[in-house]
Amino acid sequence: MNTTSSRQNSMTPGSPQKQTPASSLPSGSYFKRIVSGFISLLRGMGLTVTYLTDPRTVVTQQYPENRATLLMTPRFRACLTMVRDETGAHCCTACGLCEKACPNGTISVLTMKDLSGRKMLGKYVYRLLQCTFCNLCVETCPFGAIVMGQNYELAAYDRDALVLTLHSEEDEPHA
Amino acid sequence: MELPAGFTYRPIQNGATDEYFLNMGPQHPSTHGVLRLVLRLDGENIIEIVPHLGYVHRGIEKMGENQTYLQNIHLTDRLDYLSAYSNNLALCLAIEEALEIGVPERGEYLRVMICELQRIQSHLLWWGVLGMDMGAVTSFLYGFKEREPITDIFEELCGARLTMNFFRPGGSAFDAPETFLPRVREVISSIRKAVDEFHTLLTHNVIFQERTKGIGVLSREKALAYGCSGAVLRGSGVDYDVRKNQPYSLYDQFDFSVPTGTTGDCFDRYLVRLEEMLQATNILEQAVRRFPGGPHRSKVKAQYKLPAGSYWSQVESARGLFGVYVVADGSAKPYRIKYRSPSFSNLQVLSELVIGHKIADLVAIIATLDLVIPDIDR
Amino acid sequence: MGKVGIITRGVPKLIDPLPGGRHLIDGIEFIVSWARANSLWPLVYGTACCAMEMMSTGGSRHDWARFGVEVARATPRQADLIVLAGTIVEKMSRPLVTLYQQMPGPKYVIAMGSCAISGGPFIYDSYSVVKGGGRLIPVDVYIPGCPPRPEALLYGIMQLQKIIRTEGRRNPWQVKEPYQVPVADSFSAARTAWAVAELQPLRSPSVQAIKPTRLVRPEYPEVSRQAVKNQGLSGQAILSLIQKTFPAVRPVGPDGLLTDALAAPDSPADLLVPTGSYCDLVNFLKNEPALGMDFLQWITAVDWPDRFDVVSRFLSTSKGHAVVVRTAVDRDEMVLPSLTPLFPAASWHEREVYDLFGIRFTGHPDLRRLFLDDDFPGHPLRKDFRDESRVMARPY
Amino acid sequence: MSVFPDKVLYPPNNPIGDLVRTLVPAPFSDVLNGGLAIFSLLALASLTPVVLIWLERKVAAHFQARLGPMRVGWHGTLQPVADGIKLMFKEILKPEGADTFLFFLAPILPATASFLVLTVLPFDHHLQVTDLNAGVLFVIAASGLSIFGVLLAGWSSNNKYSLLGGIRAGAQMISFEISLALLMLLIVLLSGTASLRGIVLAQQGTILDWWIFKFPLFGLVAFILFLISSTAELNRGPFDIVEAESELTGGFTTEYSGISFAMFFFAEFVNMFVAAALATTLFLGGFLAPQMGWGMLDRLLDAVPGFVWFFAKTYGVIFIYMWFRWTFPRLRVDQLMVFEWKVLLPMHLFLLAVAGFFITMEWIPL
Repeated sequence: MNTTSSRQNSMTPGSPQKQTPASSLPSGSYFKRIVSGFISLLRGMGLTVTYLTDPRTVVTQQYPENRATLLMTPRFRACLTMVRDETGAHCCTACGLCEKACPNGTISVLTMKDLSGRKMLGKYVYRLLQCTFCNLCVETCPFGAIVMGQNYELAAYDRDALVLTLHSEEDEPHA
Repeated sequence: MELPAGFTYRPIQNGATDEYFLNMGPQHPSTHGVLRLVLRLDGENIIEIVPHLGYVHRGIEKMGENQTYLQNIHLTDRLDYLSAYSNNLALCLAIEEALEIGVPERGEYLRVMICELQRIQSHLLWWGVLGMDMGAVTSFLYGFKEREPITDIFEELCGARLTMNFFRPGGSAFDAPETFLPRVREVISSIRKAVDEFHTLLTHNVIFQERTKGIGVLSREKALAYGCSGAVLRGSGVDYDVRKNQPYSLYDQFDFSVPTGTTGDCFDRYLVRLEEMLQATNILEQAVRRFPGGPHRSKVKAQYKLPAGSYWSQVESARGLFGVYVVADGSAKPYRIKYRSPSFSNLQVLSELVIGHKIADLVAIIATLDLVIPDIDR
Repeated sequence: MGKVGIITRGVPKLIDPLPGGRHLIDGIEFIVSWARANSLWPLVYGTACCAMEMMSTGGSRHDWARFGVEVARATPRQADLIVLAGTIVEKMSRPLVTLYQQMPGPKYVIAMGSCAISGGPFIYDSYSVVKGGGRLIPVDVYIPGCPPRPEALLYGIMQLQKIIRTEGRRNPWQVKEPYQVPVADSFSAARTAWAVAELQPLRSPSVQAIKPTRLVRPEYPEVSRQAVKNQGLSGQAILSLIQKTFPAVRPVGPDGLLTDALAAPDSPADLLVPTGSYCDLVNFLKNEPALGMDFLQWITAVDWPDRFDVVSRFLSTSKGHAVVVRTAVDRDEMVLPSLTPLFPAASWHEREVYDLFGIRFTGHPDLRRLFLDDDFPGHPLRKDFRDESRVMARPY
Repeated sequence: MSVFPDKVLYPPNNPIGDLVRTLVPAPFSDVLNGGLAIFSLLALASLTPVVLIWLERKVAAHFQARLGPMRVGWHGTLQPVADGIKLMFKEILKPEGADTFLFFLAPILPATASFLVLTVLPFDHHLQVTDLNAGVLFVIAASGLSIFGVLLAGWSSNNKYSLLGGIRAGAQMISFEISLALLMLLIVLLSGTASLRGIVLAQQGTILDWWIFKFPLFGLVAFILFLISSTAELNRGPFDIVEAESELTGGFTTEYSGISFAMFFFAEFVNMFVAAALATTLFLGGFLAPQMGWGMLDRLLDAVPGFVWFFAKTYGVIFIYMWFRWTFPRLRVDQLMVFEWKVLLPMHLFLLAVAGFFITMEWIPL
């Protein structure tokens, strides 16, 4: 298909078939221009005053007050979290795919071996301070062991507090 | 007196003139980020201007050489963050071209719709910021007010508001949620209403017209010679739009027109962008009507390895012709990746536009060029 | 700071011993810190993506005016708060420190987004990004996110207000030190530290590797690619037109090697031009009516082991066809004639190539570095660019 | 013995002034009255900006579909207080190379100027510090002072942006001063007196006797022109080229911090109040009730104290100023000059000529 032929008549300011703003330009004599310019200003003032007088136009969400009702969308991407079942068990096999998928070294999967010599997760370090929430780690994980969390209130006073340990075998309660 | 770097005119004659140099930026409210301009002024009139770039040059092209193609998609978000989807798409198109990956119809529709939504969103922001630069602060807030519902759609779609990392070779990371179409319909009607309001508030406003008409006139020849694209080129009367001239995705199946200006002044560029928003709603309306079912992406590969060669793809982002030039060496990472940024060339023409104008006009001209500095600096 | 110190520290010392003086000073301090917390005027400062979210926070939906923050000042003299919104690169670091110094105390800094906290996505391989704004100026609150949602920024501002409210005699505001821990590759450091720890025996024999089930991924079909139609002249037609005048021009095949003919008649024209006829060819492309290449899209360079390729792409906006022109530049000479007389657009592109690759363009009117500081050592986009002090190599 | 030979502070029938005069012997009563006057005006001058800043931010917010300050006090009422206290306790910086004396003198002048104008404003029938018979002249002279502050601030800051702002301010404010003076002259011509109280009293009668409505269109045009000129004189949007943030970062206040910036900031709002009060006095019947000519209603309206009417009208005009600012884009510096010298000034002269003609033909009863 020849695209140039499918092109419709292009908009040119002042063209008669389309009501363009240019057609309402103040033109003509000195006085006519002053009057039409003045009317254009009044119309603008009319618009703003409708916003002022109509309280329904206020779109502000009052954040800390609406915290309870403020829900993020299901796909919302914030702080990475590890999926855990009701017993607190995760399903990370320490394959390290997420680590490699991460574009900027946010994740460190530190492995150890169990008694039978199989690789398992020792520590899962997540550097929130350099995470871009790009979701590549979650997309890569073959087991669905990690998800992007919904918690967006992540501000901290200390830079080091933003290095999170999502899992550490040392902290796990073991029988 | 020695001239600062970049100035080429005759040197200042001692005592002959009242010329002086004024440094604007890198932190200045109307340079839209960290652009630095050095002005040579005679009173308030600009004699010469030298832009200084690199205040947010992050070396994305170098970084891209060490990241896989998938990871590179997430870096493109950060070039022109107001057209993150278009940037994603450009890189995906290059990968698809290299690997012969096709996209299912639903995926293509999703691409077109999202890119158009993003164009509207970017233009809304531009309109607001333009108004603020001209002193009408209220327009800034009206622009952002209309922008929020679109951001909501994005957030619902991919979980992020600005840096999406959404498109993948062969489609997109997620399918459209159920609420997608109704929300797009809402946005279409609200944008059409908003554009009317914009006309009332700024376009018809006599002060605004006085400030923009005949200011920063960019001739057709100059626009082409400087490689301008997007609304800057079209404002000068060249009807070049990648969506029409080299259609990608499904743009050849949509009915829309490419608005062009006649004089190439700030007001024309302004009108072109407003009209583009309406055209984008037209595209969206058609897409909503025909939005197909089926899969949203084609077969996923674990690793994208491009065969050796060089690939080029280009899209029409909100600011103009955005392109990706990938030189692949057969590995999972590009050998060289080059982004063609529209704002880069659009800014270059600034030094031609502002000569003889006043400082206030400079602000209007920069605003109508619609620059995104990280896109220029990369 | 001297005169202010006399009033803020000297006067309380005088009043304190008076009966009830302590309470008076405490009351004043309470009011002052309350005022400071509720009147944070931010500096208009944004470098990249986070600035958009900062503007959204100022927008009607989120409206940071509710916190009294909407009085964004363009001049640092009247600002209380810098929100580091976006990446900070080396060239920007000096202006940023100057801005901070120009602000009157007490002043606060919020690092918004991962770039400002740690360099974020640009932490590895980038030769110019400062690894966190906190290294330049002291940061009070860090807000992770890329970019953080407006609510996250508002939460950060609330956290900042919380610490400002505790300010007073016992916890006076003072100019803090920037973050001074040297830049380190925390990824490798965690590895190394763990390698030492791993040697310790397991505490409990009950720990066992888990065997989770794989996620069922949806299967997507393979879709055949629809060929993109080329506009205007085909690659073959362009090639033959050019070869009539410039017989030495040869097409580059998809593998990057020279071939005799294009792979297919309508595959894109990608031509290697001898350096000698580079300018002439571009002139021909521009002025030959059948070609009419009026639009220079970009010029860049590719660093091959044996040479540099300077690549440029020309487009005909009226006809729609395009051509990629490359010419090899010798590693020893690194000189090429400039295209600026033909296309003004080439000016900045050539400056960029000069900046990042070091290729000089003769006849360029203003060949200066475009992005980097004049004293930046080396040309970073060359493959042999090494700079340990700037670049943190990707450890994986 | 009085400070002014033929006028007294708190003129006769002012309840406060009369009370003081009955209690205290003559020379001291004047001193006490003067002290009271200064105190009450200071209270007004410091309260007005607090109210106006809050109002401006709330009105702006609602123009912009948002809420504005919400979290400090009820609906952010304490927001300006917090701002003020914060600014008072900020570090004061003086740029290197700035002229120290002028740099710190400059912020005081605009505040002084607006304060001086307050002294002649008739807030109510007898609530006026002094009723100068050349009140209008005094207003013009005193408000001219504030230009010096802006000019000095621009020059002494040793900053090119400040200097540009100062130069713009000089050109703009001096030009629009002429317009304002001409309009005041027009009212003086119509009223037959230059005393502000006299001008108000000249508008006695129904609402149609106010100068704005007295002659069809004529007064209204004059009022609108007054609004425009005074907006420009106040450096408010759309004429805020002096501190055009997107062009000159902060204009003449670029280098001011802490309390010295607060002086400019507060003076700006007092100035706005003064300008609105002048508009009220000159055109809207000042403290007079808007009588409709219906007996019952008029008596009801008259029962409301005059200063309530005065403040209500003043705040109405202030709202219009805000409305302008939050609707329009800013003019360019040369357009502003063209607007003043080629549009406003000819119109003012025309109005003046028409009024003069009417009066000489005795078509307007004086």
